[in-house]
Amino acid sequence: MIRLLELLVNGVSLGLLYALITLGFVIVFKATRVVNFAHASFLLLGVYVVAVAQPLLGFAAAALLGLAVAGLLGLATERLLLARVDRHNHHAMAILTIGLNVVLTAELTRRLGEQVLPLGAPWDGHVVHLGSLTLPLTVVITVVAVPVLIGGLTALLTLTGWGLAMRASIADAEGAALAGIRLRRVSATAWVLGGLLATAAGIGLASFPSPGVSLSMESVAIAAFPAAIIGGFDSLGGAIAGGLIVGVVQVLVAGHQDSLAFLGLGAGDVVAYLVMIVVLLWRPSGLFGSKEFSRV
Amino acid sequence: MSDDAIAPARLVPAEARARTLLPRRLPAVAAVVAAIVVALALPLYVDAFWLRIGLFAMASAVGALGLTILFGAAGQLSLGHAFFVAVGTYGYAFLSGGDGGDGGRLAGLGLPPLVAAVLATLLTGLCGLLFSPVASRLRGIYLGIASLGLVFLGHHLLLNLRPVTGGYDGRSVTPFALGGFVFSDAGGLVVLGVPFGAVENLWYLFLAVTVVAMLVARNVLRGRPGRAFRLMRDSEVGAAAMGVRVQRTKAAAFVLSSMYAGAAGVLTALAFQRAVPDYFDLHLSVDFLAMIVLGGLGSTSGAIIGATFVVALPIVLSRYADVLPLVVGPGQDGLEASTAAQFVYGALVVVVMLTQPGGLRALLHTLRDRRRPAAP
Amino acid sequence: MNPPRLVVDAVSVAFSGLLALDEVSFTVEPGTVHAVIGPNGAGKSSLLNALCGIYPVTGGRILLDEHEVTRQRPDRVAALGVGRTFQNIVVSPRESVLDNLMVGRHRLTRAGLVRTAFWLGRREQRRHEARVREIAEFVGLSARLDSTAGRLAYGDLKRLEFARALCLEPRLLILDEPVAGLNTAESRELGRLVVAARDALGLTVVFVEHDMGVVMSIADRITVLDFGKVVAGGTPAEVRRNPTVISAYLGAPDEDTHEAERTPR
Amino acid sequence: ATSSANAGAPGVSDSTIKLGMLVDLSGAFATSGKTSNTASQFAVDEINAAGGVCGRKIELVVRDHGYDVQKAVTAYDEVAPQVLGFLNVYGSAITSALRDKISSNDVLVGLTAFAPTLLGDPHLLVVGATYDIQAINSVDWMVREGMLKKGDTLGHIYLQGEIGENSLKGSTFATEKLGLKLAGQQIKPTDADLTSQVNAMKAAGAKAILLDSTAKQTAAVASAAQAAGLDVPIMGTVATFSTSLLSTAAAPALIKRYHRVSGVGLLSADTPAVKALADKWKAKFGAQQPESGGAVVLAYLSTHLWAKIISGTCGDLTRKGLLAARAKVTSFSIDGLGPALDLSDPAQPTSRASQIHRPDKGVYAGMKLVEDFKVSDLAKEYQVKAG
Amino acid sequence: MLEIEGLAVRYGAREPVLHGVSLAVAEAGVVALLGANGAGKTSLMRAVSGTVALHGGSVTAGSIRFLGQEIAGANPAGVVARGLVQVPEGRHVFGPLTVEENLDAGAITVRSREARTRTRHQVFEMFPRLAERRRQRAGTLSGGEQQMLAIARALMSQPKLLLLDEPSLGLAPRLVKQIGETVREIARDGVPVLLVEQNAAMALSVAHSAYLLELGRVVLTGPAGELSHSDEVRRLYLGEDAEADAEDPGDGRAAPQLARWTA
Ligand SMILES: Nc1ncnc2c1ncn2[C@@H]1O[C@H](COP(=O)(O)OP(=O)(O)OP(=O)(O)O)[C@@H](O)[C@H]1O
Ligand SMILES: Nc1ncnc2c1ncn2[C@@H]1O[C@H](COP(=O)(O)OP(=O)(O)OP(=O)(O)O)[C@@H](O)[C@H]1O
Ligand SMILES: [Mg+2]
Ligand SMILES: [Mg+2]
Repeated sequence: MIRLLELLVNGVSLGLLYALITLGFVIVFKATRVVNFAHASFLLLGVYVVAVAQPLLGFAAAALLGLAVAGLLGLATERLLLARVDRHNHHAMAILTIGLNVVLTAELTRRLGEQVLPLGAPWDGHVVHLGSLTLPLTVVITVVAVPVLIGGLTALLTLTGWGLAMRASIADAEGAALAGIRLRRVSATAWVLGGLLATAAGIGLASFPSPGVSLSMESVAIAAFPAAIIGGFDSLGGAIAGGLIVGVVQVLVAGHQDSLAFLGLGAGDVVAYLVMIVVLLWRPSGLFGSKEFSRV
Repeated sequence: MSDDAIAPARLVPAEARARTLLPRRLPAVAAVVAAIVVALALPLYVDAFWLRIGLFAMASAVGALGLTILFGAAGQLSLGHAFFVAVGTYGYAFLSGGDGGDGGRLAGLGLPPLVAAVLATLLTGLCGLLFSPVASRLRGIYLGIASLGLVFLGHHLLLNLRPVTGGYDGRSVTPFALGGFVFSDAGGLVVLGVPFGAVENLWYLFLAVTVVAMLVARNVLRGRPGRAFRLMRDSEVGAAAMGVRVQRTKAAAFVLSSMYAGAAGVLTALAFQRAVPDYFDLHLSVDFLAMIVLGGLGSTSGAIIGATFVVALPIVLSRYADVLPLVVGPGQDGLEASTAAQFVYGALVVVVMLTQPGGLRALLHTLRDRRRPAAP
Repeated sequence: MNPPRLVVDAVSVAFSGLLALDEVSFTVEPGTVHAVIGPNGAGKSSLLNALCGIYPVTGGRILLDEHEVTRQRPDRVAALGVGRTFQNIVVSPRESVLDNLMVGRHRLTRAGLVRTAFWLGRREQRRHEARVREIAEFVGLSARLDSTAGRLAYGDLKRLEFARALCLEPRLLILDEPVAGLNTAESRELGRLVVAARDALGLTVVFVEHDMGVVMSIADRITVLDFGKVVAGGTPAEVRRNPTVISAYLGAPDEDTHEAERTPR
Repeated sequence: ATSSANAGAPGVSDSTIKLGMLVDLSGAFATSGKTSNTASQFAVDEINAAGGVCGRKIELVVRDHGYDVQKAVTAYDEVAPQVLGFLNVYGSAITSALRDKISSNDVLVGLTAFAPTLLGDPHLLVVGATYDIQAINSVDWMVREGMLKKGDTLGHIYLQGEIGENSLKGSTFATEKLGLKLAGQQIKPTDADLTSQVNAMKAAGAKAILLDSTAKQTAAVASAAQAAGLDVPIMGTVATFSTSLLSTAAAPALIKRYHRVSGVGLLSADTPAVKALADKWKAKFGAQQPESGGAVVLAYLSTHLWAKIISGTCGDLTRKGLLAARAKVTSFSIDGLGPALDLSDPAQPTSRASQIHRPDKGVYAGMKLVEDFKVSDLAKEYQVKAG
Repeated sequence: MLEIEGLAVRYGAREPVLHGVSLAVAEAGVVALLGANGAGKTSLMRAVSGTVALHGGSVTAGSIRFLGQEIAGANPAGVVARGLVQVPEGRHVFGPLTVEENLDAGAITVRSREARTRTRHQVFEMFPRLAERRRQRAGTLSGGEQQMLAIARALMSQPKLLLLDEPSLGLAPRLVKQIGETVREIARDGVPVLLVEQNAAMALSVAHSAYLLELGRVVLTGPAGELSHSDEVRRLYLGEDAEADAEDPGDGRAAPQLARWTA
């Protein structure tokens, strides 16, 4: 029972980090219709900067620097690259991000190699005991901080003028422009947010009990996708729910690998995708995603 | 979105146009003939390194054609293409492979290679059909990520279905053979003083398959199904009101594209001479996507140009990157040649998309139009 | 083939709580041009969408001759020979006008993937392309066949939709505000085309339109909807005099300005 | 094509013998690739300085494959006609993809892998104890050290693929023989957070963890074990350590709980040969220690092994001759770098001996010796199933 | 207030669709812009509001001055911020947002909350239908309702100059009249209006002056009353010419023919 609870809390924490990764991806996609294939590189670059700067600046300043760099990278991507492509040509933009990803990955691979860089977060190495539960402090922080972060973001999107501007330009760019909304500013904000959220998630992922920043974090970012889809792309609550489901499923499958041997070895990730496909068959826009409607 | 979409507006009456058709088309026809002659003569002049790249490019081009039908025309984003390519590869290896290969661990049906190749393609279509309930219900990015699941599922199966796949170690591939002629190094055929090994022989096989795949794709895209795909992409309701059976048509596009991927898989198997699971990962799927957009979305020639770009460029760049300034040879300290090659490749992708958002194909068209400013 | 009779029998359509159509009944006689009018949001487009199987019918029946089309899939309805246009234009903006029209031939052609792949649908395609050119000529789009649809001005798009509906070789033609956005002369021209098509091809026509000039001049009969209910019906002359229609829809007669609403002669 | 025209002895001229290397210099395993490359070059320089082999200098033809199968295959095609053999083909996916070509070219290929499934093919050269044997030796050592007792559960976290599955064969054998229970957890090379696996180990009541993973994952396991309050020894196989782990948050846990089994020696060993090697490295890289001392040693050792093999066929410098010469090497060792290697039977491991190491920040390359090369009784008894 | 001189607009590399159009809107009153399909009315509007770039077009020559400042090629949002607001062809309402949110988005440039509430009341009064549907998603509104919303949204930003591109499109006759009234009222309240309409009768009845555009050129201009008596306008836009009538194809043009399809 205790063990199950431990598994669950760990799963939830992982899922929330997934949700955060996905959220950055989704915000960019929603606001600009661009599939950001470089999202994982954004994440890695952000935490890489944190890890490199941390011995010099201390964790807090390094984290801010990492966030700033990833945010700026998002901004630069939008301003210097995407803004130069016809705004309807989302495919070209997506492929642009592939090119960008190749360059970023090459550079990060060159710098990181097989190293693991410690993140030096103050919560690293700490464990808390809640009753008979033993949990890394990171997990506890994640479980508290991420929902707050996501809640804040949701409030921002639904309650503020900025959020309205964002949703309006997502719905109809020309209409938004004619309502006085600066489209470029909206998409730039989205890209900045994408970078920030990726880095925030990266800090969580690289924290104890993970050993630190390493190349394999890029593929972790990809594991976040089923979460996005299960929850429904355009719903923040959905992102959380999807992250939870995937995190929990992965943790549970890994925890019962022996009894699930018939699925083959290492079925954890695959099961997440299977869950995703089943959910999609049942609800094509995910659990909480809004149905695409079209009227004629 | 046929290749003529960009042709200048024509206000000539139909009959008049028919008369002018031949002379206007003449340069194009000449170009095609020249390309075919060059392609046929190539194995006599260039070495295996380049031919091998050509094989990979052609295998990918066939897969890219499939994706261009699915994504370019029907608007259905698939990131699961690598999975279907894998099915083709392993399908061929299994169907043509002898039973008890690899120390009795592997099963195989030992079918004649041609039969195995065709069946593997059909098998991939079947897999596409199995996934089509999902494919026909989803759109856009949702389908993209759902199909991404196939890649992971596929990789899992490749590692676990040992008797068929050989696990992480993969399995070897029976060389292609046609009427007793084996496409391998052992053939001993010598043409004009050049020994024809597997690569040279396969070159012609691949060329034939690619040309057929391209013509078929072109017909489909220009014909009735292609038009239905495209209206469906732009408005499902609109398409339904024109009598298009939307779900079925989506499924059809998916199955067709899977079969292309399957054929590409067979070619991949033959080019590698071995099937290994790690090749069929997400990168491969993303590469396919890059191919069709870089080449020019929705057009067959674009798919081929894009495939060549994406496949050949990194290999060639990393082979010759040491001529770049600031780059060191393998094993020395400094900016590794292959890393530099990756930078250049990534940057080129960016540059192409910035300057030719319509794809490389559009670039060719611009060049052609510039050469021929006064088209009638 | 004779034009079909359309029977709409107590049809209801509801959207989460909102009753867009409330037991609507009327009959369209074979070969007539039947107008459906009514204030904005009265349910006219919903009615057309229900006829084509795009909106789910929650009650009642729709009969096309002896065929029951209630709750049929849109493509099944199209297969019965129902061609339509949309209020909010639906075309493939990146395709040529010709290709957009050729899609209309979908139901009449058979070449599937396999036949198309191997050059087997060519003859068929050429025949149909010739017909499409005829239809384009008829609506006046000949000169624009090679242009991509996205570049057309609004009025041309309207014509494109009309032509595409004709390309289905429909028996029942459904038009949702076919002349909206056209000027008076163009509207009249299109109205004439509708009548000409009806006469030449033997169609039954159902259309929704706010341009009373066109409605009054080409409709044989009119059904008036308001709040999802039929509030009046009859010949143009009857409907025009109907006080309910005047107050709910036409507005008080205000002779000095609204030329467009007057029937030309 | 004009490539394979000159028959006879590819890669051999009157003054040189060319050997190929297909390694990762730009991909995820670039560090390993560069390490092997440098260490091999050290050995080649030594050999050439001493007059070369068979009166010819050795020349390396290095190609980077970036851990990309397609690049590797084209690079192989390019290099194969110019070389006598391949000193090193790095990466199991790459090796798998090339196996058929290797046999049809009849070329000898050195590997940086220890899978027993690679045995049996005379074209492939696996240096030292295979994964299964190393697993057996390490379980044996843990029992001898009293870390595990009869009836205890050994947790085995193993990588999907070549390394893990073969290692699992060994641990299965050893636990059966020693009356232990085994609880397995498979992981992927890309898994970064191993909390759930470690928790599963804890739930299974594991008294020790046998680990096959990447070095990063070692740190992840150590931290996760600490987080979960699972205070048990962790025994890793060859690839589970890199020097920089000792600067991560996991360092204390590693120093406390971690040991490693290895089929080759340590860069910190106290023999003249090893010292000379380490000095070369220091001279070249200064304070920067190699990420993996084992990789340095292995590459250096293998290169000298190759010289030995080649010198056995000076009269017949062909690929066939090379394959035959391989079997003539029955006892090769460099003091401190590796156990005595016996290459006579391609179907048997070249050695069954392992060392046990443990981390120590104060030692060069971060690892010091706990137990010298030893073949456990279990390992002697164990029948290797060649691929 | 708005002075356009020698305006040329083209889409991509194609022939320009406007060739040197000049037009002026004074401080008060309604200016009607008439023209056949494809004449370039919408393109002109887009050029003024800056949205032409969103359609892949650009201003290649000429100047557009609003309140004395050059705005040709400016960012649409900047143009709106200056008080020039356009109701676009094709409505462009925010489909997934509710009616109310659409209106809020329209008022996003208005700082004062009070002013926003006040204008909202006004537009709801003008279009009670929208008040009824305030929580409905705009995308599910009927065509006419969406048109009302598009107009209402533009009014929410308290424009100094209003551009209306076919505001009566898809509206029922009674509402068309009402829109006419509204336009007149807006102008009376001091906001000049540039009105593009196919319903020329309505347009000319509310406009003070009018321009007639043909193939990208102004071919006729003058006070609205004068224009409505010109032959061309009467024939093409007011439908008053006997010759063009359906029952009398005596204009020499053969009515188009279409034969039945024989499969
Ligand atoms: N998909 C839908 N979801 C919710 N409400 C809808 C939907 N479609 C239509 N409605 C509502 O149903 C009512 C009828 O709409 P419909 O489009 O049929 O009107 P209409 O008569 O065509 O009006 P118009 O003349 O303005 O086009 C409208 O009030 C509209 O808001
Ligand atoms: N996005 C575009 N790309 C290319 N050409 C365009 C585009 N939009 C309009 N055009 C062309 O510009 C010309 C003028 O079109 P515009 O839409 O301005 O006409 P309009 O007077 O508003 O017509 P309508 O009354 O039909 O709305 C037309 O020939 C049209 O084909
Ligand atoms: Mg309607
Ligand atoms: Mg217009």
